[in-house]
Amino acid sequence: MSIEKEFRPKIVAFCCNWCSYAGADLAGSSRLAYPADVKIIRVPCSCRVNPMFILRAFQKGADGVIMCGCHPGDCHYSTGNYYARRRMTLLFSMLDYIGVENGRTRVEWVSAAEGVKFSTTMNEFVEKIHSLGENVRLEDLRCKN
Amino acid sequence: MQRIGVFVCHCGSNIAATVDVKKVVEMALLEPGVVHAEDYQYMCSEAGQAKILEAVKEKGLTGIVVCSCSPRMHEATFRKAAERAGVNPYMVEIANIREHCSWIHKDMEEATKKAVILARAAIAKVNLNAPLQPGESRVTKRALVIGGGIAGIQTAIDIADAGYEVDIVEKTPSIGGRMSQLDKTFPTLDCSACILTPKMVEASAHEKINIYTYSEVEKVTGFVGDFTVDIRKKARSVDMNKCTGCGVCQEKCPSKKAPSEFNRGLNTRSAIYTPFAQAIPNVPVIDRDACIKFKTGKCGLCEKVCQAGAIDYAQQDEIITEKYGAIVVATGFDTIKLDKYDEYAYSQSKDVITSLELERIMNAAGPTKGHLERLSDGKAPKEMVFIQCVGSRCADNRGKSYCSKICCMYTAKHAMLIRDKYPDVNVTVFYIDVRTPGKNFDEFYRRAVEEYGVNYIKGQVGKVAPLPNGKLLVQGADLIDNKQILKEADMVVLATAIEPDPSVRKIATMLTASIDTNNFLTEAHPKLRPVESPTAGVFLSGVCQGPKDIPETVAQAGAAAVKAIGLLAKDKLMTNPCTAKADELMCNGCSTCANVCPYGAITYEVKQVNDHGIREDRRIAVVNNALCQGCGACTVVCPSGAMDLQGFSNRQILAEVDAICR
Amino acid sequence: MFKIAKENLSALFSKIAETNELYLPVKVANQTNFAYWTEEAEVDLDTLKTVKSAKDAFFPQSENLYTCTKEDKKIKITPEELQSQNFVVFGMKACDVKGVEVLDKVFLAEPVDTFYAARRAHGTIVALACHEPEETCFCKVFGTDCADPVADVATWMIDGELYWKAITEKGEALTKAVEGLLVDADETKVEEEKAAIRAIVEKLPYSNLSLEGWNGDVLMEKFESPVWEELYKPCLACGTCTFVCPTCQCYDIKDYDTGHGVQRYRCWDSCMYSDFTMMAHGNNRNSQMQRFRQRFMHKLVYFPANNDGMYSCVGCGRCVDKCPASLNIVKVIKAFENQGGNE
Amino acid sequence: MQELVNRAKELLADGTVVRVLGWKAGDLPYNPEPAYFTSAEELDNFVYNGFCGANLSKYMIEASKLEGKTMVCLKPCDTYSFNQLIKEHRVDRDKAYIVGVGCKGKLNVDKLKEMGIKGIQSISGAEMSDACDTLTIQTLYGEKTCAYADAMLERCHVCKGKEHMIYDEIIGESKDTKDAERFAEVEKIEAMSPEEKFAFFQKELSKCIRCNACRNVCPACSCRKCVFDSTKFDTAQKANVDSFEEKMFHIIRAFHVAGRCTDCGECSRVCPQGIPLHLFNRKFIKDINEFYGEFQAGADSEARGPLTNFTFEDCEPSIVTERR
Repeated sequence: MSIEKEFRPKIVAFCCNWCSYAGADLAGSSRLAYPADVKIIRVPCSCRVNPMFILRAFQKGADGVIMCGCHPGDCHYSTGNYYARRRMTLLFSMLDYIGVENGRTRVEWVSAAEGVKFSTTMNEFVEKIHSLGENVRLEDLRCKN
Repeated sequence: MQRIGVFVCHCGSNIAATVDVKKVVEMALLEPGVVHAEDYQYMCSEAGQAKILEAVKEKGLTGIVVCSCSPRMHEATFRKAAERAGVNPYMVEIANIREHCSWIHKDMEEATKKAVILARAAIAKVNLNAPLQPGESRVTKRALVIGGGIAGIQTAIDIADAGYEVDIVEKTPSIGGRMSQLDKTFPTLDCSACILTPKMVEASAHEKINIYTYSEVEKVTGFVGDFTVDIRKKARSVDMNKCTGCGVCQEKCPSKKAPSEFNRGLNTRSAIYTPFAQAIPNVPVIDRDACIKFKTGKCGLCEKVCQAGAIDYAQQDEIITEKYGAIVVATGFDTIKLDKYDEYAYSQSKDVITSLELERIMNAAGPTKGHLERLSDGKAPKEMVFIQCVGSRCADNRGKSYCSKICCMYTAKHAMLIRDKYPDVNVTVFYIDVRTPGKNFDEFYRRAVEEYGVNYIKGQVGKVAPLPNGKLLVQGADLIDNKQILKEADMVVLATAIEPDPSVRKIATMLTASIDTNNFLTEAHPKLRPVESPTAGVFLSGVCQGPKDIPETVAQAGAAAVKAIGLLAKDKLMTNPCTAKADELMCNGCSTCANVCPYGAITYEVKQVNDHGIREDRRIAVVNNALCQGCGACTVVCPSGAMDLQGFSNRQILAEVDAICR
Repeated sequence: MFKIAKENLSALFSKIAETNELYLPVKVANQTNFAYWTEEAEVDLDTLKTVKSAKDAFFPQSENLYTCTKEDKKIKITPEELQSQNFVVFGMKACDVKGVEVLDKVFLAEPVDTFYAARRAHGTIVALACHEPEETCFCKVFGTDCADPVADVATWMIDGELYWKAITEKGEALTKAVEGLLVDADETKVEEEKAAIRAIVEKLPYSNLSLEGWNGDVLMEKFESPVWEELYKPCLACGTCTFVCPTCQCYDIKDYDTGHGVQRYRCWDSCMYSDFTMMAHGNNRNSQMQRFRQRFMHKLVYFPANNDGMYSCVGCGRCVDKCPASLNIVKVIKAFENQGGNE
Repeated sequence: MQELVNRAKELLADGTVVRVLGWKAGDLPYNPEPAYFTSAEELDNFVYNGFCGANLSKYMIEASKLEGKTMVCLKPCDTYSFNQLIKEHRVDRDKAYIVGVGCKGKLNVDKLKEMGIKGIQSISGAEMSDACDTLTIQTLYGEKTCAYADAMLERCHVCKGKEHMIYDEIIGESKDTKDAERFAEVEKIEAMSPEEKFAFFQKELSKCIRCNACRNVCPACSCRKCVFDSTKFDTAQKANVDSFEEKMFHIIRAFHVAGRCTDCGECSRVCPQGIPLHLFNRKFIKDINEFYGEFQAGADSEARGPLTNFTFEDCEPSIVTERR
């Protein structure tokens, strides 16, 4: 066995309570595997996700952050994900602008019925983060082990 | 510091087979605040819940973390257990180590590691939880229905039949709405008045229904269960209590030049008028803009001829303030203005009419007493052309992007009725698609084509030009035979798009009910809550929510009534305690949060605050807990972070982030 | 007295860096600040004033004090190590050197700040005379001679040559270490340069600023003067003046949770900030007027009252240059002059 | 300028206003400071010239709390900020008598210093009555001249125009000084490789000393308590202990003002380290324009900002990846 430390990314997934969290539950009950690197935080709505949370995750050592919400038009609160969509578009564009690798952040709309999509999305995302490697450009050295 | 108990569920082998629950317990005990941790076969069982009660008793727990299945499964169960144990139910957090962990990972070590982290995040969150209490608000057992068309009438009758007081506010002098203007209804060809009038009578006679006609909603304050509404009763100039409805005043009135709203301006009416014979209430109003008495001070004929002495020129608008628990919006529709469709010559020829105008022409009480004739010369038409989708399904911004839904069917109806009554009249219909989903709808359309010989042409009309011979030249395309069509017609009928009645904008603003870009009121959920507005306590009935025909309108009216009854049946409303809350000392009063609130739950008050010794009056956001649904949109637009969401606070979420990334 | 040609300076710097950390003005993204020297660094000795003073060399904007880590349920505390590596600060101006004297009064007095003391003990200051003083300079008012800086080593840049004179023992030691690169020189040119600098200083607009009446004796009178109410109004409450100042010494102590421990660190604070001296009960200076007044009262009244008349302003003029609202200590001093506040 | 002073005196005398918010002559040729004047005598120190770059809109937050009306001098670009502050209920329109003052571009003394002009004794050519095309500077080291435009603030090169968006009256001529593309610098960065972008911002932001001047001068940053000062959010920082923190601060600050920032350029004007902070705000403005349609914050005091609005057809966040 190789002693070389395998890169295990830390990935935070913000999921809205009504669609995506339920989608993740469905992925679970359907036994649709995705890597354990993904840890889900439940929020009431994608519009609850503050850009600050995303930056904070990177600061504290996350290598990727993904936000999932109801499909546009299906928001439990009717309009939340529309606001979230604009916020995240601008934030991601800004991260790209300051040279943070594209793909470290992602938004995906996952309904409560889309267990398969949840699982596929997470698999894809983890793979993407693997290809990007460790988060260096948004790291806080103090938080590195 | 909290005293936290962590309970790790095996869920039989569902969790325990892939997660080392003992290890999770061991690791949880190292986390700050944790004073107790144990694992158990089935935490959701009675015995499992008893473990929680026991631990609370023995260790004085203030916070509880259950590592188990999804909170969507058993959060409520464990919250209740906590409550029984004397711990605030909102001091419970669930770490989902089944759906999000044991069920999707095979490797025990990996799954255990993840379960430990998920538990850690839940513990970090509970450390910052605060007890929350659901609020209570009372319910005024009275409903307001805005709009007195078939939608409003049906909703009001249904609510009233359930035993609740209902007020209908109608802006015109009579209830009845658009349906009262229709001649026949598809697909049964019932006489519209014959089926509507009994409903109108039922509403007006109902002891629980109170009708304000010639009235408008002026102001709405309050929230679900407790709205306060100002209704402006416009001066009718006729005393409702004295008038007997004999109609003499209308006969004698010398001013008969005002266009009749009811007949879509196709003929005129007197200055003192009831819109139509079966109007309810059967009490006329004086149109002060048309009345000679009001314009010149002379005349006063109606006063002289009124034996009941009901005429009251001095009458003033009256504001009535009433409290309601629920509000139903049933403001209906109007046809769009055709000024952007000049190619159809609507403004140039009297013989180009809208379908709603045709309804009036076909109606025995209409301007032509039900005879089909050209309005220009009174001659009977021989060639009639119907043009579909005028302003509907419009790609440019002249008209509406949506399908008005009812036009295909009423055009088939018109065509059939004309061919039935005047077999010598040729009827041609230009259409994009014929849409006939609905019970007996397609059969109806096929009858029009097959039995009545209506000529349907798939294609659009480019231009209608009045000819010197008085006829109309219709230039269209036949897309099936791929040829240009030139047709001389005697009358052209435009299936004009419908749009929400313009009054809805003001009402939506007053109710903080959201409207879409087409001014249709938005539903709380397009599929699952189609008759509720996102604003709690506001319900939607009829076309104000989207295009519909009569049966759909009536069905939705009933559904809206049921929702309103469900609300009125409650004495008190329990409110979700996970609501937004503004920190008074940090709030800038900038109104940004109110702009994104889908529920109109945020208002502003000028309050005196004491900011570390500085006393100032400040404009501060106040969240109405009865309205707030806890989405958190406001928290992110608040730059200072003054607005926070209880139960999902910034610090709680950040603590979870930190715990996961550690 | 020695000298070295400008083109040989990089050799000098690498020589110094062999045994010392070297800290000198470096241009990054168009701005010159003190920074650690590397082969690639763009050394800039021409800019008269670095944006920040050289204060960081002895009192960095932030520094760790200790780290707490958790081992099971026990907490382990690891203190940060003190400076043990010798270092050289090259190119400090006379005003900044004087700034260090002010800091010494604070940090070397009992209780001694060990972090600072360690840095002072291991640091050697090579000062550089000001070639072309600017209109915002007023070091003369505080008795500083920018033509003849007093440090471990004094240097002058004249016609492409750096003249070098060791003053203290530390200075001698450094000179010895780099002796091979220096050549002997006489002082004629240096004396000429000094005279030229002093002549310009005489012409500077602020050189005649009077500090008469600014001392501890007039504390309450100054404190209660209505002049402050007018003066503070444009103040944005930013920390620019504080952070560019060579003498501001206030710091805050904060904890940072790294996820695997807690770092206790200190960082500069500004008395202009609304949360400066914020305590559990609140803040004893609630208004910006009070905070504004504090800054200048401290520099011109409280500090001299407690430190034998030494002001905690050295006249570097950085705040004059940098204040976004064009406020500064000179305007404050003048305002009191005009108001007759000095009687 | 005299016309301005005379009008101010009139307004004070007839009781329309009880104070005037303008600029007071400084003690150097280039450092006038924002100031209140309450009497005709005080107005003798009033000055308005090319160095009066400060945007006085934000001062009106405090002035709105005072008794009586304040006459405030606003340049065309300042009026955008004022509108935005009205929209956010931070200033009281009724408490302001807005005199739209003419503007021919404002000067940045650092530009002169970058040209090696030092020891400045006097500057001529920067008065409003001047043509404002050449500056003549007397220094201790001789006389220098410089084209007015070469010493202008960055924001004036991308001038939003000479129209005042809101005012009670206008005094003085304005000039549109635009001579550069507003988004040229942003586009230049966008065209860089991720590595270059990262290096560029890392270098610029490494200079940040967290003095908060950018924030405190910003009319959009009008929070009573900034999140970065708040202990409630776990975000309070006073220094950039790690390079992450300067990124966090500037990204979040730009995000908080996105859709509200009028691009007044005050942040870049005041940064003591010359960090081109407008590049953050302008990036958001450019993105907003491209994604959601042209929007100029402060063009009026009513329109919904782009981040408190949406359309059903908005682009997805993946556009960021797709358009590369």
